[in-house]
Amino acid sequence: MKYVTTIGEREFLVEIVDDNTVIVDGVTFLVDFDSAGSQPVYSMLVDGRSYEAYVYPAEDSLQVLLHGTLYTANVEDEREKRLRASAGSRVAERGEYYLKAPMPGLVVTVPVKEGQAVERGDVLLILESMKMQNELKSPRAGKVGRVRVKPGDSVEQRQTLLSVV
Amino acid sequence: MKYVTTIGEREFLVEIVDDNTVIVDGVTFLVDFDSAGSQPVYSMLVDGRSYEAYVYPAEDSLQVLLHGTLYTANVEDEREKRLRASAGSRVAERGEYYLKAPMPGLVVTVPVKEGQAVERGDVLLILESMKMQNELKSPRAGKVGRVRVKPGDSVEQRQTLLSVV
Amino acid sequence: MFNKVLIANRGEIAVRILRACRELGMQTVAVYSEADRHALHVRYADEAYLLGGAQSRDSYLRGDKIIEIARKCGAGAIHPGYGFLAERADFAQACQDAGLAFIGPRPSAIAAMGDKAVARATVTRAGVPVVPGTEGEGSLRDDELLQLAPQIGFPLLIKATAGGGGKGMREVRFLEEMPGLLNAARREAEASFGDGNVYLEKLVEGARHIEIQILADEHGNVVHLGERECSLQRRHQKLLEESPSPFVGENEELRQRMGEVAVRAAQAVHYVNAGTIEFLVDKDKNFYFLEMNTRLQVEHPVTELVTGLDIVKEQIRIARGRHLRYQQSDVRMNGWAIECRINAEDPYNNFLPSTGRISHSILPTGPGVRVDTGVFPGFEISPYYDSLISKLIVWGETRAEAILRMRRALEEYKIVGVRTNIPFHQNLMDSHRFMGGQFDTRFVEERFSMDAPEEGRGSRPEIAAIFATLVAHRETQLAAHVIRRGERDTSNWKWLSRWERLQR
Amino acid sequence: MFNKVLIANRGEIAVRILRACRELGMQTVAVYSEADRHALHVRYADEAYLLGGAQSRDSYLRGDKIIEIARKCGAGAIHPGYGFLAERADFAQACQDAGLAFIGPRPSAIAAMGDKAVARATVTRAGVPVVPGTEGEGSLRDDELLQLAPQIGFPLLIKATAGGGGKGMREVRFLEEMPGLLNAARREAEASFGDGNVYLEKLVEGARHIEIQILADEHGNVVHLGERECSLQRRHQKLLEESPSPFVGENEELRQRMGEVAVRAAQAVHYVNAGTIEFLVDKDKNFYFLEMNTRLQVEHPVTELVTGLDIVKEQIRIARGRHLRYQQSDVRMNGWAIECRINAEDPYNNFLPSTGRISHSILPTGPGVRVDTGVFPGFEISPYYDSLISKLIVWGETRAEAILRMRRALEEYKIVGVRTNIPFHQNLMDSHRFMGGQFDTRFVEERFSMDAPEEGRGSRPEIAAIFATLVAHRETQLAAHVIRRGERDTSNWKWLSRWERLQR
Repeated sequence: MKYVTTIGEREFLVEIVDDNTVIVDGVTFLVDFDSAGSQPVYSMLVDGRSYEAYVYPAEDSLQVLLHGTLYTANVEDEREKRLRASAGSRVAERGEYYLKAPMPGLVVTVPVKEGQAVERGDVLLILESMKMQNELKSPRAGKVGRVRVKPGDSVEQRQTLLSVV
Repeated sequence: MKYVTTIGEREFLVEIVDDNTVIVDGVTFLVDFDSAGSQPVYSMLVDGRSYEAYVYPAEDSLQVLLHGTLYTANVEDEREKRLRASAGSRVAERGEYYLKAPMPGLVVTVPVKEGQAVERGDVLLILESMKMQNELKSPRAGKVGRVRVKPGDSVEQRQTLLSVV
Repeated sequence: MFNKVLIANRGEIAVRILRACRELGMQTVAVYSEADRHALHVRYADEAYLLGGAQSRDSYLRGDKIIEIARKCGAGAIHPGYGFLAERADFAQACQDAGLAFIGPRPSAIAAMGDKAVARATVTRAGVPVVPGTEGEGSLRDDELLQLAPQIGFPLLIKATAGGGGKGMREVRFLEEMPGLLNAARREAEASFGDGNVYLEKLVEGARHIEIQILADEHGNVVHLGERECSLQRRHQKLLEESPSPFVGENEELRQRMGEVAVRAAQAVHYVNAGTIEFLVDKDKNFYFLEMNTRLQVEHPVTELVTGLDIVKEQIRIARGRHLRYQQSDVRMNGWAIECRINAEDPYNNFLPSTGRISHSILPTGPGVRVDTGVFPGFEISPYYDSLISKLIVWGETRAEAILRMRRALEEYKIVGVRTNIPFHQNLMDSHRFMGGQFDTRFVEERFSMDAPEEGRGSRPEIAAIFATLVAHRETQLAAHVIRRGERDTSNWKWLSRWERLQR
Repeated sequence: MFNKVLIANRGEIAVRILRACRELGMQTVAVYSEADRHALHVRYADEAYLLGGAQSRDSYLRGDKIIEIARKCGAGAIHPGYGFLAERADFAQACQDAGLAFIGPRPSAIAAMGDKAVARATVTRAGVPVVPGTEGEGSLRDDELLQLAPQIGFPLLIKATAGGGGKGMREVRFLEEMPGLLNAARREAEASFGDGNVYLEKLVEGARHIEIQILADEHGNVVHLGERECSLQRRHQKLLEESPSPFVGENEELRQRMGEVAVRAAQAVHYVNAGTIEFLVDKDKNFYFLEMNTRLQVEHPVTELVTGLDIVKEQIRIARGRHLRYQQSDVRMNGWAIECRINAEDPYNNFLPSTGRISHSILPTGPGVRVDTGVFPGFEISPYYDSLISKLIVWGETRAEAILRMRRALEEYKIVGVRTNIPFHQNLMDSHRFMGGQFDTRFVEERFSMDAPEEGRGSRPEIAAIFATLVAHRETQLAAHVIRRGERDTSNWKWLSRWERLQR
């Protein structure tokens, strides 16, 4: 099975030959890979070198936390990759972004209004949780869509707070 | 629900009134009882006193390991207890006893023969496991029944080794 | 003399105090909120009583209920820990009125030092230098503070009068943003301490935050236990502490001078029990009194590891009226200790708090490693309390050994179920500036990044790629397997075994 | 000079050595058997290589393979830990021949001390007193031993020439039982060490087992690090060790005299690296050389906690040719340390080993507590290796504080999945004789019982009854619930939710 795995600017062609053989960009590695007692912690021996990492599923990607460094990896199988390539360039950052509550808490302020233009990094909402005031920021530029909460609201984890169009 | 719980020579009449009320020998206790993260560890508050114990199921009884002391408890509901009482005295120590391997290992010696009379505490078999030679003793007097293993045999956990009639 | 102690707190510090009591042969009483029935402090105590709802104001801030419980169960003393009721003079007074020993200073000392403005005035009179700020009355109105601000000069800090630990603190760069920040600070202070009063203080730039631990008995003896370096902070929350301070280092004269000033500050309020005098130290090693924390500090273990003293046990001995067992000359610092605060927060996502059930954990153990924690696998990290999961503390013969030990301990530490700031500490341990002791209180926010590891750190994208691909491959294989069976409802494995039985 | 170390061991000691290497900035190489793929030493090492099958003879005893791996991966040194290859002169020699540093003594010293009979002869020549026994040639035949036995007198001990740790040891009360016991001892010695030779030794009754830790560099410097009390044993397996010994106590003169004799014994074989001289001490404080362990001991941490030294790091420094950093006068013992060996064995069932998967664990943490372990939740305790799960070690200012601390640590320690001897240690900590330091090597077997707790210990049968009844009640309710639904197949909860969906 062949995959194209992208981390940052780098693309790796990873072929999984069998349970103990992986070819990365033409170089063959002897691997021994297994969950280390409890997911998402995995242990892997690669040509004798011992690695341990957390591998978290994220939207459309996997986050690999290895020796204190976080890598965001996109794994596609080769066929998908070819299909996507023939369909044109990478998917643009489009569509509505829904800001969801990362934890239960109390809405303190919503410093933006519906229709307001925001930049990447602008504070969209302040949520109080664990005795801290937490700033939730916009991951990209856009316009604020519907705001579904107001100051004083208690919100559940994952509850949609507002959107950026 | 009323139970008669026996520990050693002592019998306790335990009535479970509701989730937080237990009456023991006529005295009412306020209890808060729950599994403490992982069975068989339980946490219990009794009139404000905090206790933690392992409660292991054993044959016909429960073993309660509390503050470094092991209590073997027999719990019967009142109806069972009455039935048993009318049927006569306590069940005698009768029937065949099957010696089972407490862990995987290698049979080193079987110092008894079929038909041989044994006393309580006599060594029936020596099993090597974890680099130790472990003596398995007879829990009661009797005659050795069928011996199912011989020196050199590898045995699995719980495998029947021999019996005492 | 008391033999039963009620611990009016939760989390790691409640467990820490419980252990000290138990090791002194004392009976222990825990109190808990509805969210904490399964917490370790409830499990480890001899007795435990429910206070009320999960919100602090319904439970751990209910001084009246706590005193009532102490009286009913026959506890002779209350240890407040840190936070919650620890620096409330009225609570200390109420304990005293109820005939209970309060394991901490007298109410008058808490009041004097607790109102930061009064504290500054008091220590100034004792000849201790202070940072310029709004002295005098602590409960100034917004309009008064706005008027005083330009005299102090910007940047300045809004700080909670009753506060500590960075709660209710805001940095102000210019006058226009001050009204909004005052509002936010007062709200946070109110929520954290039940007291919305704030004061202003000049922000000393390039400053280090260094504090001195003191112990004082009822008989007028005061000793200091050397300094702690606490400059590594984010949003005024301490993240890492060490003792000694690499900035003080071999400068024994500076250490003793700060220690003496700290002792003088404590004596100015007839201080009894354990306390901490916080200083700001500028580049020229001038130091200014910042505030006194009239309680046990989160970071007390680093001092314990270098002095060999058990500060909580000393607190209890002092509260029982004993004389200090040490004179200043008996206190010696040996080796180096570092503490990392392990918080349930995601360093890759703006340090947002992370809640959830800890499903699995491997603690670092072995020589020179201490962990103070109140959590365990199966415990739920709730949004009601602060995000401190545990304190990882190491000792080494030298600072270099302590750093190497901390690195291996951080690498060993596994927590599954919530995100933690362990990777932040790992990056910090690898930072050349940290290793060189070259940092001030702004370092973490202004000159440290999780995204750009310094050179020398092994970047391993190809290994990460293999991990990711193998995990994705496994999931694909598993999904394909299930879809082939044409069934997705109910648990896959359950269903498969059932399906297989039917085929027989 | 080496910078990469291969650790030829498993379990807690492999992890312990790995940590020391890592904290010295060295690369680490683990080796493992098929049963240990998920062991911590494999996970924590920089590199890990498979040796072979689960049986030690196919893996951890394969010196040839280990040396081959070391050469291939570029390791410059091998640390053998304890057990397995640690005291095999041929292995140490093979390392040397392969150009690898063996982190331990020279092969000649291992050989001299490893053959217990030669050892006794050697130290006797150096003026060190020994227990009467079969000196001279170590490889006597059964008939020779049977002939010598009456001259030594009964009771006597059969001991493995290559051995240690109670393996291959048998106590003989009279001549008639000796042939059978010789057989058993040889078999166990063969299985444990690959060497079935045994010797005889007079059994000193009422004796204490006290040992001296020494460190020796390649330049002729030898220091001792005080004593360890190891009298608490069962079937010649140490269960609890402490330092100092309550029997030596304040008797500094005895301590120094034993230390000097130990140094002399080490010098007699030109000893290099860490080693231990074991003594039997009788009631009149006469002491006799028992044997020298030419390796790191299981119980080394108690010495580390009282001296502040890291013995494994010192071993590595010595193997790198460094001079000892300490003279005898620099070594000071501070406070008291106790170690409990936590074994997977059931103290209520004849201490039978217990195997299984550790499903859950809560480690004791906090001040003064150290845990050395190689296991974690999810790890399988297999029947292939010894039953040591972890070492729980505490430090206290005094022995009393250490005991109180150990009590609270034992109570906190939760291990689910296998039975452990934690309750044994809890009973020991409550025993008046232990508290009073009144015990010899026979105490555990002859004068200690798990069934009859001493008075003063709170017996709580009514609380146990409530626990049992509530657990039984829960199970009854659950069973009744399921039967009422008329379904027992498949998982109850899965089934119930499915059933409920169908009713909608």
